[in-house]
Amino acid sequence: MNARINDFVIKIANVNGTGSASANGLLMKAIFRMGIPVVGKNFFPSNIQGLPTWFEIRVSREGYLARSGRVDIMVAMNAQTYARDLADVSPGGYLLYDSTWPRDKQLTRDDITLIGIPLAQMVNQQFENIRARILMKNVCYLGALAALLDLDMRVLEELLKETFADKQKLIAGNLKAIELGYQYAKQHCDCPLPLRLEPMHATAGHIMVDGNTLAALGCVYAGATVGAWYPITPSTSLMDAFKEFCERYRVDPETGKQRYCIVQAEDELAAIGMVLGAGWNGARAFTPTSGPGLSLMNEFIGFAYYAEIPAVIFDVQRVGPSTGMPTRTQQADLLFAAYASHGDTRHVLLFPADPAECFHMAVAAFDLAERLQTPVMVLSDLDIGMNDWMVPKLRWDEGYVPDRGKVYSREQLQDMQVFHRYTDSDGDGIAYRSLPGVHPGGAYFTRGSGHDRRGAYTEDADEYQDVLDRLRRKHDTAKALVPAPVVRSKKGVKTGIVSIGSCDAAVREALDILARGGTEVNYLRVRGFPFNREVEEFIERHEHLFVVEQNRDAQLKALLLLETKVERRKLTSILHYGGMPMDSRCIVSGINEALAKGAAA
Amino acid sequence: MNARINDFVIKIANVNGTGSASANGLLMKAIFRMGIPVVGKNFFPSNIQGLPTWFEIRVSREGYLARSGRVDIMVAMNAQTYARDLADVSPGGYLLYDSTWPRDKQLTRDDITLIGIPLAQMVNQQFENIRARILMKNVCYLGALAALLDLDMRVLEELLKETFADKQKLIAGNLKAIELGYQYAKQHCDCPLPLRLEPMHATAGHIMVDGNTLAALGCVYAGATVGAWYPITPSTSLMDAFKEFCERYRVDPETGKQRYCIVQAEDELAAIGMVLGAGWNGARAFTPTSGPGLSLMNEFIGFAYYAEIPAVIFDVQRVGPSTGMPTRTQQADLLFAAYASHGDTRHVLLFPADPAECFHMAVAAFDLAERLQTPVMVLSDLDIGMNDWMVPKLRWDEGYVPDRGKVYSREQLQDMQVFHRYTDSDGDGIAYRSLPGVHPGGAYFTRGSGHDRRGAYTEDADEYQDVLDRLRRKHDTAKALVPAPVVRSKKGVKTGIVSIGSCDAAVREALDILARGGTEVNYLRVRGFPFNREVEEFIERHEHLFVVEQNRDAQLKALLLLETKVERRKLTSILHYGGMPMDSRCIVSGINEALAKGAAA
Amino acid sequence: MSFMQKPRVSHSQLPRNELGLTTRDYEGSMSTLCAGCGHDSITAALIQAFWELNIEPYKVAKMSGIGCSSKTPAYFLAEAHGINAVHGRMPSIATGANAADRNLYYLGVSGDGDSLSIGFGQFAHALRRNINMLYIIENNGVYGLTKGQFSASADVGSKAKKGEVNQQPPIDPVIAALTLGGSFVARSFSGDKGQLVPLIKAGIMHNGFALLDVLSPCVTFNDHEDSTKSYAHTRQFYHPAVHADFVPQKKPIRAAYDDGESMPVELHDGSTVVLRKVSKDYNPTNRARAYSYLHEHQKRGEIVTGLLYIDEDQREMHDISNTVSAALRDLPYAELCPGSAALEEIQNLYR
Amino acid sequence: MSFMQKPRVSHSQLPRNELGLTTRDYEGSMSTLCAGCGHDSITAALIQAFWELNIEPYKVAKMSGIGCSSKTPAYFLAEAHGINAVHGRMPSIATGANAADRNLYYLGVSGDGDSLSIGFGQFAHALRRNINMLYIIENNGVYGLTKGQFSASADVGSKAKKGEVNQQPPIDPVIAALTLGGSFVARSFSGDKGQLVPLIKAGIMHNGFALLDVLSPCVTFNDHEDSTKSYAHTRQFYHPAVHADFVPQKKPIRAAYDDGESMPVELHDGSTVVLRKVSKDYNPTNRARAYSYLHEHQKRGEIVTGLLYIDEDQREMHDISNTVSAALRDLPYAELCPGSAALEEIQNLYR
Ligand SMILES: Cc1ncc(C[n+]2csc(CCOP(=O)(O)OP(=O)(O)O)c2C)c(N)n1
Ligand SMILES: Cc1ncc(C[n+]2csc(CCOP(=O)(O)OP(=O)(O)O)c2C)c(N)n1
Ligand code: SF4
Ligand code: SF4
Ligand SMILES: [Mg+2]
Ligand SMILES: [Mg+2]
Repeated sequence: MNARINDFVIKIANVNGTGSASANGLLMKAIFRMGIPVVGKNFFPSNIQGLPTWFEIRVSREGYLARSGRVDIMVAMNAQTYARDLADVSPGGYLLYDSTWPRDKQLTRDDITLIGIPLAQMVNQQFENIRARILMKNVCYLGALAALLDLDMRVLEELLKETFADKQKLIAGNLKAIELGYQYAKQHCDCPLPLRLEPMHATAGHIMVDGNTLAALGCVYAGATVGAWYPITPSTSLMDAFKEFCERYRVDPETGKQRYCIVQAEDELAAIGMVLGAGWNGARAFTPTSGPGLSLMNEFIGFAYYAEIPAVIFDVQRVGPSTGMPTRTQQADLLFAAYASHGDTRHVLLFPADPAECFHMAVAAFDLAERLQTPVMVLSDLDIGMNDWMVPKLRWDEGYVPDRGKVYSREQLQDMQVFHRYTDSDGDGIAYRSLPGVHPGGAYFTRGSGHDRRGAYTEDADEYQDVLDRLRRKHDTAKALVPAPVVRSKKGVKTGIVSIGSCDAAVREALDILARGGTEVNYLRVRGFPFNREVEEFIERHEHLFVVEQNRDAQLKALLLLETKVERRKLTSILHYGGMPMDSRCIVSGINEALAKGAAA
Repeated sequence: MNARINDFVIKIANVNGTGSASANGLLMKAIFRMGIPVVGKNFFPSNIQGLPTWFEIRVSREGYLARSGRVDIMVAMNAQTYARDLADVSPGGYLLYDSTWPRDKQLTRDDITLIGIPLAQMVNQQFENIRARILMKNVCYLGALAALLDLDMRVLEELLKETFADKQKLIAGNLKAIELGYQYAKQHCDCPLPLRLEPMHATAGHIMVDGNTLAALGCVYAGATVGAWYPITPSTSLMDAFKEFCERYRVDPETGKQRYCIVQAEDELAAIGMVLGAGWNGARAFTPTSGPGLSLMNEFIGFAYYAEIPAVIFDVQRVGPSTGMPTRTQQADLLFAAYASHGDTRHVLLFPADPAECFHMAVAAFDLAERLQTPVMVLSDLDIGMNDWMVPKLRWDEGYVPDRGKVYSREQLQDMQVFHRYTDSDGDGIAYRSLPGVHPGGAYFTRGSGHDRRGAYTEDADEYQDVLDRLRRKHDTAKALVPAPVVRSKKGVKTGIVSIGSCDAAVREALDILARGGTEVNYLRVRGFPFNREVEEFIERHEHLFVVEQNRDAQLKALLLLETKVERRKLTSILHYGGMPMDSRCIVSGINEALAKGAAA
Repeated sequence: MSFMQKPRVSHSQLPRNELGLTTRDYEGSMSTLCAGCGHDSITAALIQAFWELNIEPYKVAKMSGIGCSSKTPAYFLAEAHGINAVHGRMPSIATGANAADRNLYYLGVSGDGDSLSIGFGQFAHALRRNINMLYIIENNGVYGLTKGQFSASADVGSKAKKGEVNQQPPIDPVIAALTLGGSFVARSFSGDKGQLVPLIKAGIMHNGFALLDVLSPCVTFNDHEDSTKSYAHTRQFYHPAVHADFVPQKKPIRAAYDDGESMPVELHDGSTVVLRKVSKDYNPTNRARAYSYLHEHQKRGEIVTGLLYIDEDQREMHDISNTVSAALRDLPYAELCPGSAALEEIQNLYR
Repeated sequence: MSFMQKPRVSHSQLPRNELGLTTRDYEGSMSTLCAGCGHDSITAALIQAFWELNIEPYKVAKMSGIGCSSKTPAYFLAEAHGINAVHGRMPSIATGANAADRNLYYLGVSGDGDSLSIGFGQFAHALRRNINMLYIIENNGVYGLTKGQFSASADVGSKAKKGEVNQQPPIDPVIAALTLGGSFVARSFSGDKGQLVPLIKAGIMHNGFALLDVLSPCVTFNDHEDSTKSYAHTRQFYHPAVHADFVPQKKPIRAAYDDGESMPVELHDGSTVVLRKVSKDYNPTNRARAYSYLHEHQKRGEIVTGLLYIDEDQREMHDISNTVSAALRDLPYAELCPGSAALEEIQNLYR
């Protein structure tokens, strides 16, 4: 096998609850600090302890952030999944196992290299404490990998020291365990392997972080003050992060009091109710949730649409339907979110593709929600939300001023003859609102029942329709306000991909692969709903479009069919929905097959 | 004005809570018993007492059951709405008012005839009791109308006697009040008016009844034993009727015990949960609700889809979004119901167009729910559910055997090596189920989390996908099982209407009007979702299709776009969504305008 | 409905409070409830109480769910913002509104269906969080707006309009509030303005969640002994809902009695409830004693009214959360945004 | 997971019950909970209780919501049907299942999050309807499955894994059940099999809703005093969730003590709860006394265990509804369909 420098996949199979995630995180970060583009995906079970878990690290010289579909070196720490893990290794790859115990001789392969390292044995000799023995085994394979892959040991040590900055006494043990693995590998194996690391400078100006953390940071920077939530995987860490940021940056230095209020609600119906109460009362408020929570919020989402109350909802999508697979990723809430709740409703959606966009779209979501006086849903997913991604460093525009939308001030209300809450005075479908407790002239009654343009209760067909038609116009106004799509296109190319969210990394890699094979394909990634003009234009410009998304029912395609003028024959679906993040292979093969069949010009 | 025999509209404006509905019902039924086709629409407010209410009776020789848009004779009993009611009368029409009090002279019209009758005065002279005075005023205008319209007095008296069969002493008073109105009109007016009634034989073999009552009756005949609900207009009367039927027909004659169990749940989340618990345990169970309730049921609907539990939900649609107008009608839950709940979900829907179909589709819904092991939603609406319609008498096929679907019996389980709950052994996407407490061999764990074909918990992509793909196939199987559309078509006609539910009456009248104007249009009414082959064929056969429905966002059109191969350019929407039942005018004008513009061939 | 707006004329002869306002300034639009509905009496008491407290109407946020009771916020304090949530979910709206601005007065109006059936979870949790608000349950034992089904507070043995007899033990909001940790628990009767107004005032001024359960007879769906029902009675079991809409006009029930006294009150349906007002020396600061007191009288068939429990020391949500004293919604953006230097600092963690 | 299926071997040496079954016949698949989790001890007690009661496993319907606790029905009675509802909504599933067939044994297993937060409304109403079932709350004061947030039963002052201190008064399911009209109210401790098994048996045999609150320590999210946490502690405030997944293996806590005795039990986090077993002569038939008894001991910091209240006369849902004794789901269609003659009769009303 030829040397594969900075271009391979390490997969670590373990049992959850044994502390391996911590070790794996260190490994990934060390590679990142060596300046090499890297991405990690954590596949963990929906339980707390004792079930199989995998961590997959892709090292990619070219900076591809999707899964590659390969496994070049497997660290097989879980006897329960050993057979499967062995089978998973790509031909020519390596499998590292704990040789303390005998390997099942039935299970072997000739086309890969097996590396046995007596991890448990070495660790048990060095450590007394049971806990330490379990934990240090993971650190020990780190050491072995360092030797095998030529990982910069200084970087690893530095990282360890930072990690345990306030637990100095743990540092020595960890270093020891690393050393054990490192030395054993050095002595017994042919180090480094042909697949190995070499320092680069490709990660400067980048950070490694997950989307929930940056979405939370976006909420802080957007000036959100009220957060209400009910715990649900994979959205929980969003509110955890918000809390931690607020504890640091949102405490009044003089009084020690909080400039925010987080309520752990009794369920998602209450969480969204709290957000609406706060939004009605003029605070920027949000709730993070996932599919089941979104289903529960439906009645209130319809209420917010009709009563025109701003709200921001983060739906960190996981595999549905129902409870589904809480620790797997999917993009299957699109259609449901777009038309959530009974009656004629249409919502504003944002689709981030990576953690950096989670930050920016969080800020945008609050601006849009207040500008449009409606709930805005940010549809991220487990892959974006919980995995660490390498993204360009964020910049903050100090000139940013939150768009609080059309809210009459005390002064304006004072000077006003009469205030009509639901009248379209500017022709954009957006009416002016007033906040409670500001001025008697602003008083009106907010209701989810029929109301006229003044806000009065009505059962009259024309008065009702007047408001409903304006809501439709307001939604049209949103088209120009949601983030524009990201387009990568060349003139004259007539085949395009339309995709969304976390498919982005796989699509970009697929485009390069296709181009290398001589097939030029253009690309548009939608970032908001309702679709803006650019989406319509891209569709018009192309003769054949592949719609790439992660769900069974082609939901993005459905939205395109419903909300653009696209002709059905133009669209071909490429779907991936087993719960693992998409990789480029299904896109490349899907497109090549279709083109071979002559489906596109 | 020429005589208009058996072809006019009576509208009665009143205040709710005054007992007028009772009187108006008598009037409508009396006309029906004269053999004349008639239909009544009640427009009542969402409160209990003191707000305006209208009752509209259309007498239609030709048997048209939609609103006509005309008002030929207005009975204006409500001072608050007098101006509006006066304006509503069609030119050449009549307005009957209570001349006890002076009329506002400002409010008058030259093009209609005003008839003053001192209702209150006459009634107050005859009756002492305050309650009687209020009630008898309504009966008194009945008498006047009888004289004016040539209503058969014997029929009216007979009806009264039947109504008060167990309250004999009320009969005399009522008859007296009728007589007062009758005699006054006879003496002071030119009776009968040119618009009047003449006996016919067109109602034989028909009944006058509302859809909720017949849906409930369908549940009884289907063998439903468990009903759970939470009160919500306009679905409440469905469970009321089920209870009354059961009290009569479902009590064990020997023990006096009930062969049914109705639970008034604490909310709709609980109601659907109860239905699912019962369905899982092998009973036929149902819940009636309306939009807000359906929104609340979302999480459980997704669960039922994925865990494959039969359930029947009646969504008696009212005006949305949110609380909307609870006493007005709409068809705006279509899209939401079709894809209810997060994740990839697709549901089976039935669309009755009148009370008779409510009966038949209720029965069909249980058969389908058990056959397909999935929730089936019957989407009726307030107009169908709460108004009395004239429909052909129901027939019951004594040979009917409920389709309990694929359920293994104790014997089958006994003989079985192993039972796999979610395996597609017949190739139709439907797996066999087993019921609790029947045989140990049938035991499995029902869950909304990821499961494989055996029913075991899984987080494996392939195993998960295996089940999800089968669910999709199962939904395709449903296409051939849902009721076929009703089609009215002529060869060679290239323009068609596609419509749904309670639009039917208006569409049928529009077709006749268009035909009289020389425009032939074909018609298909969808009755189930997913759409069956006939729908696809009808669409293919036509060059231009008008999609007629009662919502703002063209939801039926959206479903056609998503779930058939129709090309967008073929479809033109005709929408009506103010909350009043549709009449033919918007259809006729919509089509004529489009044809004039050359939109269709 | 628009034509229901009351004319706003100046009533110079009416007494004025410290703000120079008359009770008319505390009114809302015309009630659309049934004549004689207990809820309207509570509306009147609210108007009186806010007037007496000299609270500027626009400083109040009125919140409710869905039901006849939940409609009433439209009928008082026309100058205050109001919000009708979805059915049973007002407590969460109230919690969020309060989170956004702790400095307004929060008044929630609900029904027994709204709070004890669909909304029981939210009710219990808002109470547990000790949201600073007055929470009134206008309790009539039925679902008025959906025409008379039993609610969860219907007493065992009470009859519905259709003759059905309730057989399930009721949920008593007062006992629930007491045992779920409520910091202010009171009960009154819609017809007893003398008791109701001071309790409303106390509840508004209480720093925390004040539950006020107000028995409020539904004149319409308690009338089963009434001949009216039979009016619309049609043969056998066919009673189309729309055909039986007669609602007699009735007078609201009044009751005034002294501390420590018991008082039988005849309801519109002829049945009687016995109210017992806590005596002057009743000590409302002992939770367990309050429970046994309630329980004891309940066994005697008496419904205890008055301020039954109060704990002024229990901290309300913001005190527990240690929130700044200004309204969060009014904080200047500069106090909320950590700025670009902090962003730099934060991002160093992700390298 | 499939490989978690336990091998089913015959254990001829184990004692057999009247049905000839050993306790192994009452087991389910292998638990996937954390080593030492209290919930597993409850599973063991359930296996024992059903075995002792000589109930055929397949005659039981096992129902749960979502949570670690709610996973446990997979770990016992492999031959019984089980259903995992959505989070917090098992009570409604149980109600419907029971409505369909009153003749099976119904066992609901829930968590404190499942029953007291999201599910509090359904819990209260199932209890109020007196559904014939045993309803176990495996109460650990936290949301285990979502990694350690406080639940509504967390005590004031208790600390979460992240160091946050709970400040809200807890909802005690026993007090709630007692004051909401429950007909069987009991509490036990997961480690006290001696008390737990008889209470489970009593609850199953009770004709109505039997609430059994079982304190069941979460070994993983009560370990905040533990050094483990610091293991994964990274600089400042950045703790990516995935990086802190070490879960130490622990032994379940055991406790055995006599009637009337009190017993301090040390939890995994080093904190202590004091359990007090009701004495032999405790009379569990007086609701008010039960309440004051609980309240009194609570003030002393004691958690009372045992059968705290029982009323065998309270009628369960079917008795109240007067349902036939056979399972509704099994009634032959002929007994359900009124037939065509009746249809004719009915339709005469609509002419
Ligand atoms: C989700 C939902 N379910 C049902 C309804 C119908 N509904 C409206 S009010 C009401 C009950 C109101 O009862 P209560 O709160 O006691 O108020 P009351 O009318 O008796 O004052 C119901 C069931 C609704 N509006 N929303
Ligand atoms: C609608 C919904 N919201 C949130 C969740 C996430 N969730 C799963 S279990 C759980 C809490 C479980 O706590 P508890 O019932 O106390 O069980 P434990 O794990 O402590 O035994 C939550 C919040 C969910 N599954 N569904
Ligand atoms: S129905 Fe009852 S509660 Fe509703 S307004 Fe009328 S009297 Fe009041
Ligand atoms: S997290 Fe806690 S409750 Fe869940 S299995 Fe582990 S110890 Fe048990
Ligand atoms: Mg009520
Ligand atoms: Mg718990």
